[in-house]
Amino acid sequence: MGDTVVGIVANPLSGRDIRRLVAKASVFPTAEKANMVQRMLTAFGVVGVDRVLVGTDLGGISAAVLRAIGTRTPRDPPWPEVEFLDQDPITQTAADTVNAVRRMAEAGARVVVCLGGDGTVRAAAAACGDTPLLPLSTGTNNAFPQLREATVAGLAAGLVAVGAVDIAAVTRRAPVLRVDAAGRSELALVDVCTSVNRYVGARALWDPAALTELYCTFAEPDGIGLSSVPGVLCPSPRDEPSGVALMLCPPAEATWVVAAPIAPGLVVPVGVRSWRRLEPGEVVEVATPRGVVAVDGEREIEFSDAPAPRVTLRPDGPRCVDVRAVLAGPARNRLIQEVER
Amino acid sequence: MARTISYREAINEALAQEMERDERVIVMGEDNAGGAGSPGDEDAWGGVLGVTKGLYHRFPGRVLDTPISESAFIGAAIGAATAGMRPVAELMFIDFMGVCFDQIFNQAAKFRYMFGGKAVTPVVIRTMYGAGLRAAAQHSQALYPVFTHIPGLKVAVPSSPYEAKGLLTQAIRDDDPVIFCEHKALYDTTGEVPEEQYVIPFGEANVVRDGGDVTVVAIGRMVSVALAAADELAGAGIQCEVIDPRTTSPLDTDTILESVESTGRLVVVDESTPRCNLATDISATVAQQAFRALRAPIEMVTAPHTPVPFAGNLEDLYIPDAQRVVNAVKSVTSWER
Amino acid sequence: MTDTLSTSVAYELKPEALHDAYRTMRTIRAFEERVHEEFATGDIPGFVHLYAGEEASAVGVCSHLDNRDTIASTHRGHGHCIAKRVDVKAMMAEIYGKSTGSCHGKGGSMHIADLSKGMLGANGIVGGGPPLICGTALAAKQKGTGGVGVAFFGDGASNQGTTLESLNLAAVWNLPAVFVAENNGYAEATSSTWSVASDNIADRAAGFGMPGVIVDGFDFFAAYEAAGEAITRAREGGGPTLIEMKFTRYFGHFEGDQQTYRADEVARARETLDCLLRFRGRVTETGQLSLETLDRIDAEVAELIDEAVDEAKRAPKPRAADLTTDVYVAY
Amino acid sequence: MADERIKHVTMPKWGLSMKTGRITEWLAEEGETVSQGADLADIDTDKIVGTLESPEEGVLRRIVADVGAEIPVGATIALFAPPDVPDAEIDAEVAAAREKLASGLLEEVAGPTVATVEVDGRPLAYATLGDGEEVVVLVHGYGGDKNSWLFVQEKLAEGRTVHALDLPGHGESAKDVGDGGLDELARAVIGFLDAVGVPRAHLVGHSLGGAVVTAVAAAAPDRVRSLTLVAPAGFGTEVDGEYLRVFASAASRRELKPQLGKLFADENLATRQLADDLLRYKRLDGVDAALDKLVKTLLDGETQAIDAASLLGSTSVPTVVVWGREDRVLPVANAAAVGERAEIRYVDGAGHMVHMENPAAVRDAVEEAVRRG
Repeated sequence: MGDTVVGIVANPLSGRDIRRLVAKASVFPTAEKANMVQRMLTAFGVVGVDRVLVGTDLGGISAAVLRAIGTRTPRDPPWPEVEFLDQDPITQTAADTVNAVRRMAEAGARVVVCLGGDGTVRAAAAACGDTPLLPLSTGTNNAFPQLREATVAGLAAGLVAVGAVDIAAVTRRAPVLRVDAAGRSELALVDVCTSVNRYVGARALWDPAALTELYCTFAEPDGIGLSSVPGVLCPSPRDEPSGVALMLCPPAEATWVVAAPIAPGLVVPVGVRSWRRLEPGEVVEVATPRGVVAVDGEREIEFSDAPAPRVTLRPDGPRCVDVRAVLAGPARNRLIQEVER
Repeated sequence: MARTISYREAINEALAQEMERDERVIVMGEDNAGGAGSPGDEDAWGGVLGVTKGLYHRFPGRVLDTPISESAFIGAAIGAATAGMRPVAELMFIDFMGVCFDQIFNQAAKFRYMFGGKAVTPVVIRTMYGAGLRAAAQHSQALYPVFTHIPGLKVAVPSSPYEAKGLLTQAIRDDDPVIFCEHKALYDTTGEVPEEQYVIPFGEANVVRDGGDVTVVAIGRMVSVALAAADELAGAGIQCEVIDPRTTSPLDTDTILESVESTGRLVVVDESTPRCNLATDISATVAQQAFRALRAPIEMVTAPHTPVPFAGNLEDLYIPDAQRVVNAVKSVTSWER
Repeated sequence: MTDTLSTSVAYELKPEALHDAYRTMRTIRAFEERVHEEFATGDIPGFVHLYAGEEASAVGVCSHLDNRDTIASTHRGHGHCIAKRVDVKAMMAEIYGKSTGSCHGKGGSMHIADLSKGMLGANGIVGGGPPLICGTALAAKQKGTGGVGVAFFGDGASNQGTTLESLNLAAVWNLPAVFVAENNGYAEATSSTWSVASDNIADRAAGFGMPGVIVDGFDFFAAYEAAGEAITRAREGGGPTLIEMKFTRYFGHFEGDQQTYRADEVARARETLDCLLRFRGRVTETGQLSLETLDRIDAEVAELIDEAVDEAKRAPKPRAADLTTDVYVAY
Repeated sequence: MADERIKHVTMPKWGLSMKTGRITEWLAEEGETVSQGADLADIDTDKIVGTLESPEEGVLRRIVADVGAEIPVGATIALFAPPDVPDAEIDAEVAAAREKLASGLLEEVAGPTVATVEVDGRPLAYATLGDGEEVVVLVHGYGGDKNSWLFVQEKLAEGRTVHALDLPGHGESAKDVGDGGLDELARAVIGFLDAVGVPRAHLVGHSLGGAVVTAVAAAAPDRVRSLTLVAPAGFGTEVDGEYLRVFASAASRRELKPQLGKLFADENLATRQLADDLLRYKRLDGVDAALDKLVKTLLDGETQAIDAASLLGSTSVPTVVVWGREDRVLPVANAAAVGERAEIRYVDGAGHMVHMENPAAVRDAVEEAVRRG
């Protein structure tokens, strides 16, 4: 038999930051993440995936999947062989995702399904190299990964893995924003925002008064998160290489005041002084003298004094699977069996 | 001005008058409102046997309905007491102490001592005890000895409407945690009760009947049983001094000892089961402190060492009755060295 | 422009607030590490459970509280006491069982309390505190003081009926209460990843219709902001919140625990995650406090702890007569 | 048809709460000729042992109630009849009486009717017996109440209206005694007379009540036809201060009972029931405060603090004073302070509660005062 391998990495910590408190965002329980993995395993079984690599965690996801494997009965649909990646010590930080994805790529995974929010995908993106990524949202605050039923995503990922589709046709490289600040370097899949908060604190950005500059890889009118501000004011489609850059300010001094859903349950007036297109390869120096750089909506880096943080729009982000494209194409036939009469 | 009202009405009146007098007094318990959050509000139950009926609408916001969640709301009453309120919580049946006992004996009872005398916890836990309603093993026990055993708790066991109002008023004004044990079979008994407020101090026994031959100590519902026996015995020329301690903690041992000094004979009537109960406690105290006065062995009339049975004929056997008290008294009066 | 903005930013801490927060966290750390040493010498009787490593939680939360507000603590309560301003010397004396202690030597480490400060006591019963906090929150609501009740409890207590009942009652009564689950990974020697079926304690909040958030318990600023939101919400009548602080305790369950059940996580936490270490780095980088200031605080705290221990050791024991006092107000 | 010459003697109702009585001793024998008013039997009412004076003149033909038996108020306890009434008829009457008792069909004996009036915003309770032009008002002493006149009121009520008043702070009246001073209490009594529409009355006062009615006479002589002062306070200086203080402070029966003995010449009269009744009263909210104030009014250290004697001197209201020779609360020596102002009747074998230990003597004194008034 062949050895078609798929990786699944799930972040146990995604989807429960302080937005649950400040903006009535919902909690995405561990149990549901484990269920999503199991629904995907069923889909993989149907399309003929041989082996699935699952990242391990202390949050209970991998443990729940292990329990599920142990309690399967003959009446349950067949699952591929499941292998848990437990070589690396679990740090309960983004490093766990990075380590898991790197090992999956090394082990020849044809596609890596990534369950989590923007932050999780960002971590995976840094490690997946050329391996296609299928980001699946397990939070309500995600601009990048889509909210999709895991079974369907599983079918698509499976079809990609078994070579039923032309990878180039069903995947595309997402642009990313690279930010260098205070000696650190981070990737953003959607947006980089500066705030005058001094500290990373509870990570989320929910106080528009603190925001100063916003850079987005894309901005869609139906998006959630900070990118919804340009999404409403000056949209920039996902498939365009260019992005947008905005200077923010208090509504009193603003050219435009945009009522945008900058977080679930949080539609607030954001003052915009000016905006412009951000071209691929362009490097921008942040004007804010001190504060925090937020990546994809979460405060990440505290900075002060020179050198000022630099933001670069790069075209070489992760290669992402377009679920719709996969299932719309000829691979669909793999799911059809002509019945002889 | 005294009028005749029921034990239930006496308790309700004590609560109402104290709530009127002191805004720190709040009442909480299951079905106090009766279907809180539903049209049922309009016909508030006032607790499962209607003891707090009428208070819910009379004192808006001060009579709280609770989920069936004893640990939480008994604990909440205790916490509120430490924060300056005077809560009266209703633990529907004393048998339910099992699901909230930690809050009572590890928290409320210990605060003052383990916090070096700095805590004041004026909480009252009203609870129903006692057999006789065919309520079987988990709704009929007489568990006041369990609370009596715990330092830091006070335990009142009213035997009549007059006692019920005066002891409950004292319990609410008392600065220590009080377990207030109401016998469910007494709710409809009646007696003379002053309309005015009054307090019966804790630790002061009531000599319900004078007599020189035998001291009969009885608590709660057993007081009426002892009196019935005393009447019958008076016919036979035996005069019983019937003493109702009214509170088991503190316990008025002086009145009991004084009486035994003059009668030389003791019978204790206690509805609870016989091991480490009020009867054994009082008997031990008397044997220890009035041994010379005793002219006969002490008799204890208690429930058997069994759960409370359901079948009527068995439950009737379980509960101490006047005949058993009469027999006990006759055995101590006929005893010869 | 940015400066005019910064003044309006939520939870922006002024230097004096940072100063105070650091001093309190340092006091807790120094207190616990000293008790750890002293216990080893055999001078301290009984069970002692140390809070070292968890300082950001107690201080991040209590920085938002005043004397209207009450907290209930756990068997690991020293940190909560210090954060709620209980006198440090009286605490040390109490741990030594002396008459000058917070509870005149009749409570000990597991029962330190100061009701005048709204500190409802460390609690020897796992899950003992949350129901009491429902009560103090109810009292605040009834009296309209605007006070809030905060129940600290551990991952062990998160499985206790009392805790779950209290979460429900607080939601049903819409009480001004905040439940802070301090998940240090172990209930005694049992891992919370095994004993907590939902894995994340915060997940349980959804079942009671209240917000639940997970916070990096090693990060003072994260704890401070999350607690601030929850406490403000409670004060304004928004109802209860469940906050899960995730971190590790630096010492064993109790003093003398050999900790055979866990590996090197403590060393790693101390080096990379420690709340004081990170606090120092960050406030100096932003220039809000100087290293000199921080070091001076450390020195002052060290002196305070030395005095506390010396005085505690020299303090008189309770009198024999005290055995039977303060059982009742009147009996 | 029973012979109407057969007269029934029934169990008397002494005081509101009396439901039954027990004959402790018959003081006359069957066949003996008894004169009206002669002692017939001692009856234990639970509250106190009292002596029943014969309501009938003639031959005690049959004793129906045995000693020791609990007899309900109104039940026949003895039969009087001329010698020529045949035993058979007496037997039949006894049988009928026993039957009636067994069947529980006793006509309710009309006790005093209790009512309240509002005086200076405070409700005052009083018990009334009888109906007549002439009005007598009985005013109890410190810590007492309207029921303390139980052996006196009924007899006095023949052809008269007799009110027994609860002073402020006592019985069923409001417990607020204002400053607790004599004038305050006197105003309450005058207010009471106004409220019940009595222009002039014969006032009878015991102990503190004696001082109060004296103060009334001094303040409003035209309202008072006569005074009967029973062991009145405010005459002389001697007093058992301990009794007053402990009565006010006692919280338990054990503390109170020994003091109550001092009220009587025969200490056995201080029954447990009396102690319990007083405790029930003392437990009412406000009573402690009231008694404390009254003690301050009455006492100056170990001597009396009020002077009713000079008040009495200031009036010419006809007055009779009664004093028990064995009074231990206000010793009889105090009577000297009355001087020539009024007739003093000393009662042998009686203590402070003369009206309970020798009700006849007190009634006679009242009758005398009324005659002069």
